[in-house]
Amino acid sequence: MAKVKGDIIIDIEKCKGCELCIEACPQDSLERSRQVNNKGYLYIVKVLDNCTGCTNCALVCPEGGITVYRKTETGKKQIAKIDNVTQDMNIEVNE
Amino acid sequence: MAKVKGDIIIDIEKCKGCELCIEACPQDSLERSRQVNNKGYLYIVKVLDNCTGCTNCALVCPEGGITVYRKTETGKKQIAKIDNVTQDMNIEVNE
Amino acid sequence: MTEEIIIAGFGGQGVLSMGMILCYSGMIENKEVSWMPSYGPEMRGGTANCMAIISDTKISSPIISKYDTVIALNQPSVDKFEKAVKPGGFLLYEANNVIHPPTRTDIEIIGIDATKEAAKMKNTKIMNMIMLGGFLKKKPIIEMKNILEGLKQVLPERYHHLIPLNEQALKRGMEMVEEASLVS
Amino acid sequence: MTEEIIIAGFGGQGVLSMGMILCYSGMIENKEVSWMPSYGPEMRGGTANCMAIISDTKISSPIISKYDTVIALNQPSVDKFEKAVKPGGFLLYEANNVIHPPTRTDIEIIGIDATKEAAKMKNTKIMNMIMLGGFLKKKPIIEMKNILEGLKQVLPERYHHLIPLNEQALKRGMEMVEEASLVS
Amino acid sequence: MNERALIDDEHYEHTLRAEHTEIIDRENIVYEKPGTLIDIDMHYCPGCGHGVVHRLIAEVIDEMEIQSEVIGVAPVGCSVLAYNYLNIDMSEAAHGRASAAATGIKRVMPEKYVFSYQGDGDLAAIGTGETIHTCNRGENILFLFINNGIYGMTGGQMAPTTLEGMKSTTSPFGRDVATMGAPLKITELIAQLPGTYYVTRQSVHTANNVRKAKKAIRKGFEYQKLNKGTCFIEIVSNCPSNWKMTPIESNHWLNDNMLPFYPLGDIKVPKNGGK
Amino acid sequence: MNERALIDDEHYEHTLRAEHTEIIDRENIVYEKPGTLIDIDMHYCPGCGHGVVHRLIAEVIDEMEIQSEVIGVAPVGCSVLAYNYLNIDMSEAAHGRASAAATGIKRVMPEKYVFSYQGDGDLAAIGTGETIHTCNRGENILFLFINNGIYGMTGGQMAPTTLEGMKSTTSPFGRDVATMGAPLKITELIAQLPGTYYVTRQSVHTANNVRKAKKAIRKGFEYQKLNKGTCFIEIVSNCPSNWKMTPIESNHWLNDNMLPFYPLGDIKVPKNGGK
Amino acid sequence: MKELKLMKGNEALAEAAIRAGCDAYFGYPITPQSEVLEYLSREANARTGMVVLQAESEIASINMVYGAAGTGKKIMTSSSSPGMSLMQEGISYIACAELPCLLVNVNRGGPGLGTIQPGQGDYFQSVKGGGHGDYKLIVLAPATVQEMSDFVKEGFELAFKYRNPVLILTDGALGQMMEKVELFPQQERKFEELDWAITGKPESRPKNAITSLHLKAEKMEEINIHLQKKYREIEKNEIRYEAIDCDDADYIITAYGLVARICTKAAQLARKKGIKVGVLRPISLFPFPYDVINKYADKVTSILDVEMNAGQMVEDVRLAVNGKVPVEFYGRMGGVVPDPEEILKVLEEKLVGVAV
Amino acid sequence: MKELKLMKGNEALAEAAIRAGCDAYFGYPITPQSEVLEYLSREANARTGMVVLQAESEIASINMVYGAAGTGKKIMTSSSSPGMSLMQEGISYIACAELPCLLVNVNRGGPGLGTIQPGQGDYFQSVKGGGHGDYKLIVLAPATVQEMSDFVKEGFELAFKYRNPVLILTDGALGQMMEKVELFPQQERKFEELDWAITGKPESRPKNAITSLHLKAEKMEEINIHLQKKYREIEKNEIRYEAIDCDDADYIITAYGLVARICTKAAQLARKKGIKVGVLRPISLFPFPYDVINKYADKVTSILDVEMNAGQMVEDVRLAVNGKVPVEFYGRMGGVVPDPEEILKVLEEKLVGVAV
Ligand SMILES: Cc1ncc(C[n+]2csc(CCOP(=O)(O)OP(=O)(O)O)c2C)c(N)n1
Ligand SMILES: Cc1ncc(C[n+]2csc(CCOP(=O)(O)OP(=O)(O)O)c2C)c(N)n1
Ligand code: SF4
Ligand code: SF4
Ligand code: SF4
Ligand code: SF4
Ligand code: SF4
Ligand code: SF4
Ligand SMILES: [Mg+2]
Ligand SMILES: [Mg+2]
Repeated sequence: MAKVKGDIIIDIEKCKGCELCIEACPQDSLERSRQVNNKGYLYIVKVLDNCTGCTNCALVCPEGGITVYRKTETGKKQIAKIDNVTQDMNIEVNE
Repeated sequence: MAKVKGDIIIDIEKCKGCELCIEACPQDSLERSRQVNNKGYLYIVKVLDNCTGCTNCALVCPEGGITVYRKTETGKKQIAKIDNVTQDMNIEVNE
Repeated sequence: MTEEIIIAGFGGQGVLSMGMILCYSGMIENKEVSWMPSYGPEMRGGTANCMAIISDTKISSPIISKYDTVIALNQPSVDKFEKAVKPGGFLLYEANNVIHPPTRTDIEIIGIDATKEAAKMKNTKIMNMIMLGGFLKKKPIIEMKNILEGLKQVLPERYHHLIPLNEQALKRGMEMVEEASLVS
Repeated sequence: MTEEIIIAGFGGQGVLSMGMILCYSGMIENKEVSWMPSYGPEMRGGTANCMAIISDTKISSPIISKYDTVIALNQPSVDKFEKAVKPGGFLLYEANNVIHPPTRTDIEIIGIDATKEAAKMKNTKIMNMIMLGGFLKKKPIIEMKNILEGLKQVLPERYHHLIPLNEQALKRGMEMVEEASLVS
Repeated sequence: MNERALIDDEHYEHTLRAEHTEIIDRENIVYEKPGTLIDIDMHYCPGCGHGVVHRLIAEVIDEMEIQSEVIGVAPVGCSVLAYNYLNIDMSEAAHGRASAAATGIKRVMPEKYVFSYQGDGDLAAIGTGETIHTCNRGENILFLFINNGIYGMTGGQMAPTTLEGMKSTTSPFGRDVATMGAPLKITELIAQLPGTYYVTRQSVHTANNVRKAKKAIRKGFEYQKLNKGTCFIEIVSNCPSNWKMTPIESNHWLNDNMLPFYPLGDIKVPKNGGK
Repeated sequence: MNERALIDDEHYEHTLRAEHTEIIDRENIVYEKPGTLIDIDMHYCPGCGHGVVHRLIAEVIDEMEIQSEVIGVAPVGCSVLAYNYLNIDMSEAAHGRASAAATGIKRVMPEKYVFSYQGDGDLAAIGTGETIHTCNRGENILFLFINNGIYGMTGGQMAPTTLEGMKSTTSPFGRDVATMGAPLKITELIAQLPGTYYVTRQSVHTANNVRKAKKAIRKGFEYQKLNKGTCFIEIVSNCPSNWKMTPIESNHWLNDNMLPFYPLGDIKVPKNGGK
Repeated sequence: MKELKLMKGNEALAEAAIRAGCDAYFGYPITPQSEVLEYLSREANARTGMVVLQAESEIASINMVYGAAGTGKKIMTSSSSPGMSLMQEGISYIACAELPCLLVNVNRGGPGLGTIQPGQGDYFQSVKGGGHGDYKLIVLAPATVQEMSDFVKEGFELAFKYRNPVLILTDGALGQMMEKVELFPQQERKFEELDWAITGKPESRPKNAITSLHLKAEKMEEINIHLQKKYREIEKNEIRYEAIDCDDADYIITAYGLVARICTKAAQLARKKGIKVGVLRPISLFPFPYDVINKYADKVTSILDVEMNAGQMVEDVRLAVNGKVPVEFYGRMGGVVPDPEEILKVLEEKLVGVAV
Repeated sequence: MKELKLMKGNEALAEAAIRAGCDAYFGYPITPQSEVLEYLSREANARTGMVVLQAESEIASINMVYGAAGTGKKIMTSSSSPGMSLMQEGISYIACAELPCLLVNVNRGGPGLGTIQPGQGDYFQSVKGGGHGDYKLIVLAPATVQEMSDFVKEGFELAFKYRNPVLILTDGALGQMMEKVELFPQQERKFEELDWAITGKPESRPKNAITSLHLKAEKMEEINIHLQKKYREIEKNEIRYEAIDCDDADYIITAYGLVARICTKAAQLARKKGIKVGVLRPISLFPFPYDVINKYADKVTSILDVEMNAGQMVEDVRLAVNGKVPVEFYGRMGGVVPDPEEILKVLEEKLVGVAV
């Protein structure tokens, strides 16, 4: 079990179903839903609970539609929000 | 005495008295005249008989106003007209 | 005979080609035709429509504001063009995409669920052909064989194997409109 | 008083500044003035001229075709502008540069060799000031002290040490015209 | 398009398997949409890199807290409506003239941050003269140059950066170098000019690249504060619609075809690290 | 100006000392004005390099015997009247657009030799876009680029190539790199483009340089016959009038100031010698 | 046999260029005319060897046209409003140097970046001269896809007849719409040496120079006088217009391009109501049919000019009418296309004085 | 105390820009207006901190103006005919985005490269709109060096009053000639935050966007309607003209700029001969004094319009007169300036019918 736990919220009305987040997720947590949103796109949903909060999905989302949460076991946020730009590349395998 | 003899004819009506030919002549054969031409310029004249026909003066003349003649002792033209572009650089000291 | 039509829907639903097929086939029957698309920054979806006029006589204005027939493939199109049907005219809409159906009483209104039907036929792209068939049922202004001929011109060569499917879709549309007419 | 003048010669002879000096000094005397140069691709010599108008009243057109005075500094200028002197007007030309002097009889014509005179004064550039002096002798429309004031404005600061020389040139020009008038 | 009818039921169930955890709480947020990115739909096609770059600009502005000090310029091109998405003062500009407009702004507002956001058609075709001279004057502005190898907005014509052999509506048989010229590496060109200070090529087709691109953008703004001269960031991007690919395909294609020709990385970096 | 009065008699006698010799005879001519240079006065200022370059073009055309196969383009600038001096078909062109016009001509007349003759203001300021793209397409034309570091025709304004600190009517306190940018070495830039084949920088301020410049021009035409792509010859030249120097001074100044910044020599040469 | 096709206006125009034996097209993408470049990129070179080059800008395009037209070949470009604005300097050069060539403006809604919807806001630019100095383009305004095709051929003919650039002024709607078009047969691409053209100076003639420069004002005035004479000649010979039901009309609508067809429909609707309306459609905008309109002004009560702009051609209509009858104007702007009912209403209100 | 100076028109204009508190000038050399850039390069920055930048082209200049004017500062450019043609796209953008700024065209003889001698061939371009779409510049035509100075101040005021670009349309002769000019005092260069301007969005207001894009035709039409309303407002408030001896005149000459002064001299000569001639000089070319001319048309026998072109403003004069009296035209072209005697002769021949 990872020391870091993550979660995401997808703004499904923003989503255009491009699936880039699916491809970007190292945990394979995401998949296309079978619903269309108001814009008519098959939006994306989280299908597994293994999210590490790596932010990859959010970073590649052209619609800015994903919010990422993250917590270490100690309860401290692993990385400050302002720092996501400078965070290490190996964060994805950090579990 | 040089083996090569040269001479030039200056089209004084073309001349604008820029004196670039004077500066270019390795023999110092040329000088400003004290006459103005129809355009009002003090044109250039040959003042010494030591021309080697090196073509320098003609090459730098912006008005295309100088014709250069050249003859070796054998009577053969040293360089073909068409070749002046490719002639050796040391022609100037060729006397 | 002059039939003035507008076909409207989302970009990508194939409204432009519906109009084109009508015009090509009208031409085959030696009719005068004109096709006028709405055009916009194409790449970014949105709505699309085209006006098509098929006539026995010279067409003056290719731009008109009242139509003999409106074919609406989505809700915004119904909302926008319902009022533009000439009194006594015809409004055909795609029922799957339209939650609030049109309500005018001085015109003939038929809705068919061509989307579902197309899904059943395993090719969602032919929804538009079902709608076109529906239209032709009510307004048989062009012969079916010429419609198929027109279709051939619009469809790129590499899709010509789909012509039978399209024909089927046209026919299915006709049936659906017939059924719907019986109901109403 | 209205004096309409054209000053013409080769580019570089200083015809433009002659006109400018007149205008500056006219302004000092509270007169209306206008100065209109011919302009062209400056770098390539050729001829130059300027029209100058000095008047007690408002100047309508700064462009005119008949002049009270023509000052011609070379042959082409004489050839071109002799006919543009108003009857009874004045034509002053630089004799060194003019082989075929003007011939009209209904105007006053004076030629002076300002070039030679300038050479004698060891500064060929002041030829134009000699001419200007000559003009002012005949047409004393502006006081000498104001002319010198105008000159100051036209001459860049770094040449102000030459003002006495210029004054001398103006005076010499006046004398020459006086002499020439006596002769003719 | 409304594809409601398309979905078959069998795949549905697993979409319900995942549940939200207790960590969904403001204090645990590690990534959210930046405030400077306005909360409305963007008109870009699904998967288009323009959206990502917009977001990165907004993130950097938020992080540097310079929202009130930034003025942007976006000329015609798919991103012409950027002023609708970024909550900062912006100017649209004529095709190709963004850097001239940005120069005008910066010259009269030297204390503000000014950036131009330009497509490859804009910056490297019609705007070539403005691009070169703005960089040569070393205007203290930031270029964001979105190179998608195509004229996106007008429907997929050949751009100066279109790859050799690549098809477009105006190179239907593929770009033929003999008659149309080779794809133009304008970034390498302007890096040669003494006026440019920091020149780099980035992409946003993977999360890692997004991180790097953001760093670059931040550097660009920071150097501008120091009046260092022109900063120029090329972003190699995709155009799924006109490349006629899905977004995922387009990113792979980008990786496999664009990047070998337009290699990522810094092209000109400050000698002393920009200090 | 007529300076007749200036001449004092004392220097006169020696001008008579030299006499013509018997070798004045057509068969001994080693240099004469080329036939393609029309026998009328050119409007250039005394000592201006434009005249020399015109003559060289004419010489090369004569030597290659291609007078009937050459079409030239000269845009506005001091050399705008080149069509009056060169006895070939020519087109004037709008400021900066010579290479576009030349492209148009070459594309419909691919079998002809086409050259453009442009000043530095023309080619490297307003015409930058056309220059870069013509070179990038590798149009089979020859550029003759007269870099005199100034806008000659309009009376001496700053050009993109004006040297740092150099005064002009629009840089009256000297070119200030911080606000006006550094002098632009456009020749080095275009040499980077795959479309260019032969790129060289020459001058005509000494007889030797004239010889070399002519060789370069000849190469430019010869490569064009072989359809090798764009040939580009910069000629660093003078503008005595706007530099406010005598012609001789201007050539010295060119040598001492222009050449260190714009060094002469080939910048891009065919790998195999152009064979 | 007739070759009938259903085509977009832009494509019919491009096809016509190929068939007219056009030698080269230089252009730059802009909506709503990009189909011209796209169609030619696909079709032209393989079929006739025609040169098709996407330039780096509209300025490059027009100057490529300038250069190439100097050789006496058949050269063409097309663009839409903002792109045409960029070409104005080049157009002034081309007109002054008297180079035959074909320009096409598929007008969109302006000003500025505006919209890509159809417009007629570029009438002044096209007809009065958006570039500097006194010059005239021959301006043809098609109203059907057929004319989009036909005017290409006619345009080239006029261009060479008068050594003058010809502009086809059309709009986005006509560019995008499809109609039946009868294509004219492929003409051979053949090259004729013209005595003024730059083709490489043979021994047999003096050198040619293409130029619009004349430093001396007097010389430049001569050039202008020559041009003006030519324009008078064109005015004498080349006026084209269509008068639809004008002869018995009490009211006339003037309109050009597609709008004229919309007005024709409006006129038909009016006649159904008993109002006798005709439509006068100038086809050549320069030369403008001043005299024709002036004559009709003697017969009608009033004139309504309809345009997709804020009122541009209406000035020429007023100049033609010279105060004889009132000239009213109705315009839609920014890409909005009026429809027949709307025009009928305006007609009744403004001209007939019937409130509806 | 009055500050009187003898100055070239171009220099007076440049000096006025400095004194009017202009914030930035962007320009490119072209004869006969290079003195503006040159003068400013020498004088401006040291005196007021004004930005002076030589751009790489006229297109860059006008787009620098576009960018900078968006900040609400006082921005300016100048050029001459071919350069102005290149600016037409940018001008259309500026007009549509409603950016206040000052443009100057020192008109030379065209078309094409033409000549650097003075001309008035750019009237259509300036007044009708050389760029695409329906827009209007406020166009002021000075006739004296004094006005070259004054109109700069007035131009900036009008530009900001209406958020509209103002064009000073003058010619090479007026640019090059010297006259006495009374300089207005130096105004402070102060910066006022304008609510529409892009200056960096503070918390206190929503973001601003400078744009001329509206994809939807309906929205774009609204923009156009708004612009047209503004233009009507300008027409109501800002007509400027000079009527010289018109009130008792039997004949009127219409002319603008320097030519009007030449015509005034001609009129004086005519009055000496007993012919009562007045001169009507439109100062604002847009808005054009249609009504004024129309009223005079009731009193005079005929009107002669004189221009240095092939006949451009004469169309507006005719539109104003609307057929009431004959409007004759006399023009010189390609840089040739008419002189008073010549105009007098034309006047006698064409209007009075006296053969001379
Ligand atoms: C003067 C002018 N010419 C052409 C156009 C049409 N146009 C609009 S955007 C564009 C190019 C878009 O391509 P790019 O700059 O690469 O941006 P992208 O859409 O690919 O992001 C063109 C040619 C225009 N608006 N103005
Ligand atoms: C559109 C336009 N802008 C400006 C000009 C004015 N102009 C003519 S030549 C020239 C520059 C000349 O400099 P360069 O190209 O270096 O040639 P040179 O005279 O130095 O040989 C300029 C700015 C013009 N004719 N057209
Ligand atoms: S934050 Fe990382 S692990 Fe979690 S869903 Fe997004 S990409 Fe997958
Ligand atoms: S990346 Fe964003 S827009 Fe694309 S599918 Fe995922 S959530 Fe939707
Ligand atoms: S040919 Fe040579 S030696 Fe003779 S005059 Fe000329 S430069 Fe002097
Ligand atoms: S180089 Fe030519 S123009 Fe110059 S002085 Fe010598 S002969 Fe005269
Ligand atoms: S057309 Fe291409 S660049 Fe434009 S929004 Fe769509 S995908 Fe992006
Ligand atoms: S101005 Fe300069 S470049 Fe032009 S001709 Fe004179 S010296 Fe030569
Ligand atoms: Mg792009
Ligand atoms: Mg130069």
